[in-house]
Amino acid sequence: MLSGYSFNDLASIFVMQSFAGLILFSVFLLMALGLAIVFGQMGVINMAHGEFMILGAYTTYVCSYIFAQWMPALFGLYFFIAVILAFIVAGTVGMFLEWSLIRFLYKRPLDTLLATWGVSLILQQIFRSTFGAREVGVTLPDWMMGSWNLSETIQIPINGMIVIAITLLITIVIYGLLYKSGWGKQVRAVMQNRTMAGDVGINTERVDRFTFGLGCGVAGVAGAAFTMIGSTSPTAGQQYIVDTFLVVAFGGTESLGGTIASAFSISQARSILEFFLSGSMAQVLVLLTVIGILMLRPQGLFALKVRR
Amino acid sequence: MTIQNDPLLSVENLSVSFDGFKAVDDLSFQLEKGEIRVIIGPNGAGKTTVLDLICGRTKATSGSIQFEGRELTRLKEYDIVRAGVGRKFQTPSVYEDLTVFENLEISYPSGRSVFEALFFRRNKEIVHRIKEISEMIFLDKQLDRKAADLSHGQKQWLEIGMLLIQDPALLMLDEPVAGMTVSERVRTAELLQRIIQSRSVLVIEHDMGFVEKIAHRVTVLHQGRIISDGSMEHVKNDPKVVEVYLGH
Amino acid sequence: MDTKSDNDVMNIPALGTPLLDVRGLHVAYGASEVLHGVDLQIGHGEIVVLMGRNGMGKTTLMKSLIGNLPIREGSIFLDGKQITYLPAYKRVEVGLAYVPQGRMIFPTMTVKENIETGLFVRREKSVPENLYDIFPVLREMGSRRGGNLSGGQQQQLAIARALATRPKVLLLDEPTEGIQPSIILEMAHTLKKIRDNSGLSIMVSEQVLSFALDIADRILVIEGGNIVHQTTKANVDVDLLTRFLSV
Amino acid sequence: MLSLQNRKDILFLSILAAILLIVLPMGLDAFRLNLIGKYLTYAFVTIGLVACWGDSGILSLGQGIFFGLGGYCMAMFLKLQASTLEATKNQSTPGIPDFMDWNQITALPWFWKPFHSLSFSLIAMMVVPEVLAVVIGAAMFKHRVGGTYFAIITQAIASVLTILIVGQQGYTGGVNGITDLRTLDGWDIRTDHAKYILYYVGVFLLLACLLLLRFVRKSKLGRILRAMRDQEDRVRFSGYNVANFKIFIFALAAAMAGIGGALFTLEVGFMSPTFVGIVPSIEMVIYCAVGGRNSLVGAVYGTLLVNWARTSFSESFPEIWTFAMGGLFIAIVLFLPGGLASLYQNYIDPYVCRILRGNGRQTPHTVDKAI
Amino acid sequence: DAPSTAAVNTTGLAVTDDTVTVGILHSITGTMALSEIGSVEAEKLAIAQINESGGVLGRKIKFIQEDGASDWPTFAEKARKLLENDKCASVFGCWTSASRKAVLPVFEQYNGLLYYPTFYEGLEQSRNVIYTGQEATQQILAGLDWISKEKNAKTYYLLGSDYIWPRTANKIARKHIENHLKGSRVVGEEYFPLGDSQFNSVINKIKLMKPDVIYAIIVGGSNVAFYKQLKAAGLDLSKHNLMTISVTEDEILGIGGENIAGAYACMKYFQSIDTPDNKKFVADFKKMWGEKSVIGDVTQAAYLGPWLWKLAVEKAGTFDISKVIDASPGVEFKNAPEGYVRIHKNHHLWSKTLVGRARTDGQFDVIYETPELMEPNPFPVGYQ
Ligand SMILES: Nc1ncnc2c1ncn2[C@@H]1O[C@H](COP(=O)(O)OP(=O)(O)OP(=O)(O)O)[C@@H](O)[C@H]1O
Ligand SMILES: Nc1ncnc2c1ncn2[C@@H]1O[C@H](COP(=O)(O)OP(=O)(O)OP(=O)(O)O)[C@@H](O)[C@H]1O
Ligand SMILES: NC(N)=O
Ligand SMILES: [Mg+2]
Ligand SMILES: [Mg+2]
Repeated sequence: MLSGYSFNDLASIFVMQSFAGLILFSVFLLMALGLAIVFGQMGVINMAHGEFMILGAYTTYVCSYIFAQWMPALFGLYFFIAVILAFIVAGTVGMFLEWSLIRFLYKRPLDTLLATWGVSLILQQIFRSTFGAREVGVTLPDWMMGSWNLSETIQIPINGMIVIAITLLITIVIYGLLYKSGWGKQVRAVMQNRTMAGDVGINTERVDRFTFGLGCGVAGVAGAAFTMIGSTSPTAGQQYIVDTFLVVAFGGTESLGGTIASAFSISQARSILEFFLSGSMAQVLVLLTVIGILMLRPQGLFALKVRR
Repeated sequence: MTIQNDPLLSVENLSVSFDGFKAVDDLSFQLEKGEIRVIIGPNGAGKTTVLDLICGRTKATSGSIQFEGRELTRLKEYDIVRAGVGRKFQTPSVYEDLTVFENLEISYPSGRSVFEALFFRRNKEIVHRIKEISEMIFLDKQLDRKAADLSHGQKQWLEIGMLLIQDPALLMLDEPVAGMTVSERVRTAELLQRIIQSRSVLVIEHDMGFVEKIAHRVTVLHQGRIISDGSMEHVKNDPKVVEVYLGH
Repeated sequence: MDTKSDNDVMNIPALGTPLLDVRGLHVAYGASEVLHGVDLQIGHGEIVVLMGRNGMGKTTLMKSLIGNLPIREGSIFLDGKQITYLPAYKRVEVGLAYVPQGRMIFPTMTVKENIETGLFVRREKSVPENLYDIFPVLREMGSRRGGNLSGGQQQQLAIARALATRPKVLLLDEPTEGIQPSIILEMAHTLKKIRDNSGLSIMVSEQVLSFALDIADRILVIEGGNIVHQTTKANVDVDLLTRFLSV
Repeated sequence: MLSLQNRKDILFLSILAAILLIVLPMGLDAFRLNLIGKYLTYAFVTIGLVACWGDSGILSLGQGIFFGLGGYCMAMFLKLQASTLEATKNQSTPGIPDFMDWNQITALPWFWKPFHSLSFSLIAMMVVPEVLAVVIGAAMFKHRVGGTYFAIITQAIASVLTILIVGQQGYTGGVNGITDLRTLDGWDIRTDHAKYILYYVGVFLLLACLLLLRFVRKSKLGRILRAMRDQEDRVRFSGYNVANFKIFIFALAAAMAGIGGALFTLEVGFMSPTFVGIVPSIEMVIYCAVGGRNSLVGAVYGTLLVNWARTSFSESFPEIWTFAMGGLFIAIVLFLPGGLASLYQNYIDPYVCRILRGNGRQTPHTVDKAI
Repeated sequence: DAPSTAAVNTTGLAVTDDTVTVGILHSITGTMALSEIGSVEAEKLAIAQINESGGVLGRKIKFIQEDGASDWPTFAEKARKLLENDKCASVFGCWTSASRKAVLPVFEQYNGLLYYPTFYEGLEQSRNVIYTGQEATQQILAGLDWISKEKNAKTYYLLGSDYIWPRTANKIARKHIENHLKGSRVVGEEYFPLGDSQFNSVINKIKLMKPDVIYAIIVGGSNVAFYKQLKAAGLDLSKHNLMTISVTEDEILGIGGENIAGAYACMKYFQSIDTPDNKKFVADFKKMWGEKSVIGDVTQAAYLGPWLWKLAVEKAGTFDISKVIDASPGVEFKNAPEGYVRIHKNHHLWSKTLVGRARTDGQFDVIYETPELMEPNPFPVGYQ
């Protein structure tokens, strides 16, 4: 399919295709970061992760509506406020969920799957009852929907760059929190042995609540960012769940670096294959490869080696 | 024929390292039939790792483990067990959900393949054997109790019983009396004396009193290497052992 | 208070306010009650050894003191504060520390991080050097993952982690289990040194009589969920103790 | 002389059989009874999950794969039966299934050909899921993939299969599935009479599967599975090839799911890729959890309850029924972790024991597992 | 003055002296709800209007609504319930072809009557279904002719969601482009799983190929991702030709008018059609469902269902389904929002086809209209 094109054409396609891969990488990573905390660190199989993303998306929608209605002058900037609000809203709902449900299930991790499945049904219905079953259109400031023309043939979408920037920022913040702050140590201690963490004086309840809230909040940010490239409807969250879990599992649940590496390899493989094969076949091939590798490295790419 | 004199287990130049750290370092030793050998050594010397290597739980970086003429390093865990090596873990691991009887029955070496297990029937011989073993491990009155309800020491015995019923040629016990009371330790020592007959026992233990009671020969490990080997008397008085292990 | 003096059992109430004061403690697993009204006092700077056969409730007592098991009846006071209904981390704040049987190291955290988990409760930043002086092996292995340590190394780590919380009372559940003889010898010495330096009180559960005799100011025997015998070290009747400890 | 547990099992099975064979057919019209028949086809999956998840700790979030494959095998046979030259004479290629014709396929693909045979199809509906389960199981369990990882991987496999079925619509019917199935070897499966017969066939097969699983659970193999769930290493070091046991039970559950799927196709008259996806797979796990993951009959009741609730909630409150379903799942997990079976254990079992005890005796040395 | 129940209902339908029961069967939960909700609203509006104007044969219409939950087997189950259990005199429902295929055997077995509102792939003609949306050739051919002529388009890139309607529709489009539009060719054809949201790779391919027309049949939520990513990649639809047959005013709510403005859509109805009948319909719809609601092609087609049924019943003089079916061909609905409507004997509707150009406010400017009603041709010779 590449014959008959000028070198220039091919070069610019190559640049744009690399960038498409980078955007996909950011999308995957952003989806996965929240789950890497909630599932990877806490072991909660949160089937409502997608719904938390959509919660962030709806927050963005409400924000865009309010700004368009009452503060049109500031509309160009509303998105950044929306991202922060998405974090707060999703995080708060997450903390409420932890308090009301999840904390009773830490000893039964598989049951969190069932309970959060119920939660996801309820959240979907809440979205539907509040915003209607139809998709809502999140209007974005014009400048964000444009592209940056590197050359006549190379256009880099600005919203893609914003997604990449948000992903980068969130990744750095989470990395700092988990690995460079005392709070991260407390989180890891609690996740490895909740009782013992309490016995060395860590307020496990607070750590649990904030950790879960953080994971959900990050999901909310992901949802807010995805309004730039995807749709917002009550059930849109379900689309993300398999990919997200796979990214986290593939990376090895305990390590953030693993999640990053896994998001990177899966997205690059997808984006390259998609260029040469149909979308379906690209997905199938990537999934099968991931399954194959997981089989050989059952604890994921970057599992920490600790003796059994 | 020399078979009679061949050692039961022969470990040669065995090494394993974890991320560059050599936990077992070019280790060689041999174990005769009918011998109770105790491995002692400082915490972190690599004792548990040696057992892990023999029973296939950890794969060696290099070296060989010969058991009755078979190379163990290439076998799967369950094949090593079937070859006649039994392993008791450091913390008692029994099936808490099952009765003592069932714990022993599961360990009985028949019905080990999927379909044999499916059509396995309890017969007189098996029941007899279970009774026999349960007496040996002081649990003949507890056959119908759930393993979860046993005391710590009883669980340790049960696990030993689960190995015995497989009639292994080599029995490996990792700290069998840890957490036992004085009197339980005494009874465990008796138990070990009784079960050797035709088999060999490899024990790891820190309780010197207990070691003294049971050991035919003691091997001292330090940083993955043997630093002393011989009778308890010999080892006890070895200044290197006193220095790194026993203390003054 | 002069902790070196021989306190007669009968005098204990006269110690003044004990540091840890446990009264009428009943603890149960579901329907089956394991502790049937334990009374127990530990004075300032005192080392108490709790002995008893397997399954007699030593671990249960320790766990209920630190707050890992709900208390059915009774009360616990630490340094005059009622802690009966506090969650574990608050008890640590008040001054209890616990080294569980089986150590419970955080397996994927490094040795240093494991110790650091004990610092949060006092809002401290770095590991006190004297901990490394007591357990030099921990300095050596600082960046190794806790789960990869050998049993004995983990035991030392667990004690260091507990000490990092700067407790008033340290609870040790069978600390000699799986420890090499020379370290056991040292441990008795070390624990006494810690007690002398920082003035904390220690309660140790133990099966090994020699170690108990080595370290104890006072020995308690628990049986069937009750304290059935207490004696100061001076008055120890070894035969009697041995009888308690054998079946 | 029967032990107490055996008497209980007989009692439970008889009650279930009486409900399914007598009470429900007498109390319900053909439409509702057919619905129950459809729900019962899911029960083939959930009882398999009891063996896999409850007994052996293997949580599969991909049981829909096997249900779907069984269903597709049956659907392929029925579709070929429905695609007579007469019925398809308007197509550009008469004699092949209509959806193939819509997709410009001009000859029956080779892998469809054996499905002209009923006996091949009947065998395939069990063997195809089973073989796939053995392949997946061997790949996963031999490499010690377990727990959540296994669950996530089965989910991924389910989505691979869905994408494939949807993407290869010329061969599979795509998103639509295989529809408009009419006769089984000349017998019209759509009549009320046929629905009754299919209902009874389904119930008898389900009871047979229950008995088979009961046999498996009570065998030494059953005890090994439970032992493995709690102490996998100990089992391994007792000389068992742990992977083979897991593969066996996973494949058995898959074969049963396949039977369920085939029956579903017969009762509903079509098969669609929605069943292979993750949503139904998770829902089937939920049926199992609601019934009680350790109880075979509990799982059957759980399946009936959830589906009945779904149908009646959605009929009565079409706009908000998902609230009720979500709430039900949360409530079960929070308040009834053992599912319906634990309600029974706590409140009814003591009476049953008292009544049945009489001169019954405990099986010696055994912790009995209720069916 | 209503005729006696015994006279108008000889087959045991749910008809009383003053009511007749019908069914509404759409997804109101799950992924399809966003598309189907408009149809439900339109059908309820039509029923309310019919009841206001005296009902059908003197009887008020009662409806039973069931949720297909975006799940085809559920559609089949609910269809059976509506027919076997509730004895509905007719059913208005389904959106996707898959759901229609699932219920079709049920309607045929129980001799029910389904009014199906969606534009679809054709290749079907059931006695028990009235198709109120366009079949594929009706919708596609005129639009392609128009764009080929007006925009002098030669190269086409076909896109679609991966299921039967887009694939069949694109097949028809391809045949038409290759066989009937001189010198034109298809330079790419691709399908995406339903719900997919990553289109950057295909957009790059499109940029490489530089087709004259992007022909897109992407459905549901994927649309939002597609058009947003298209815009962000710098493909300006006011300069590049894009024609779609799957985006109605409903979808634009999610996409955002600013992201699709300039694209051409090809269907039989747009909300902006400037006729008194349509204005009244739009006003009534907004009165019932809110000022912000929009009406797309399928919504209007769904609105036709109850009216066409009423007309057929009154023509037959009975609710008996066989007779209503027999009476249906030739039934005319003269003041339909889309204009004059007549049922063909193949159970599809005669209709015009329009080309609209999307505006930033989410509405379409109608820029072309076929001069004649187009005959429905579900089995188009030469296109299969
Ligand atoms: N998987 C592993 N990764 C890294 N280091 C390991 C691993 N397994 C063991 N080690 C290291 O190997 C050394 C030997 O450990 P081992 O458990 O064999 O000691 P041991 O002699 O049994 O000690 P103890 O008497 O305390 O039980 C220890 O220093 C331990 O930290
Ligand atoms: N989780 C539990 N559920 C039910 N019973 C328990 C549980 N844990 C312990 N027990 C029972 O409580 C009793 C006391 O146990 P505990 O662990 O306190 O004994 P211990 O004195 O510490 O013994 P050891 O020397 O073996 O550590 C035992 O009979 C034991 O069976
Ligand atoms: N008929 C459709 N659009 O699925
Ligand atoms: Mg060891
Ligand atoms: Mg204890």
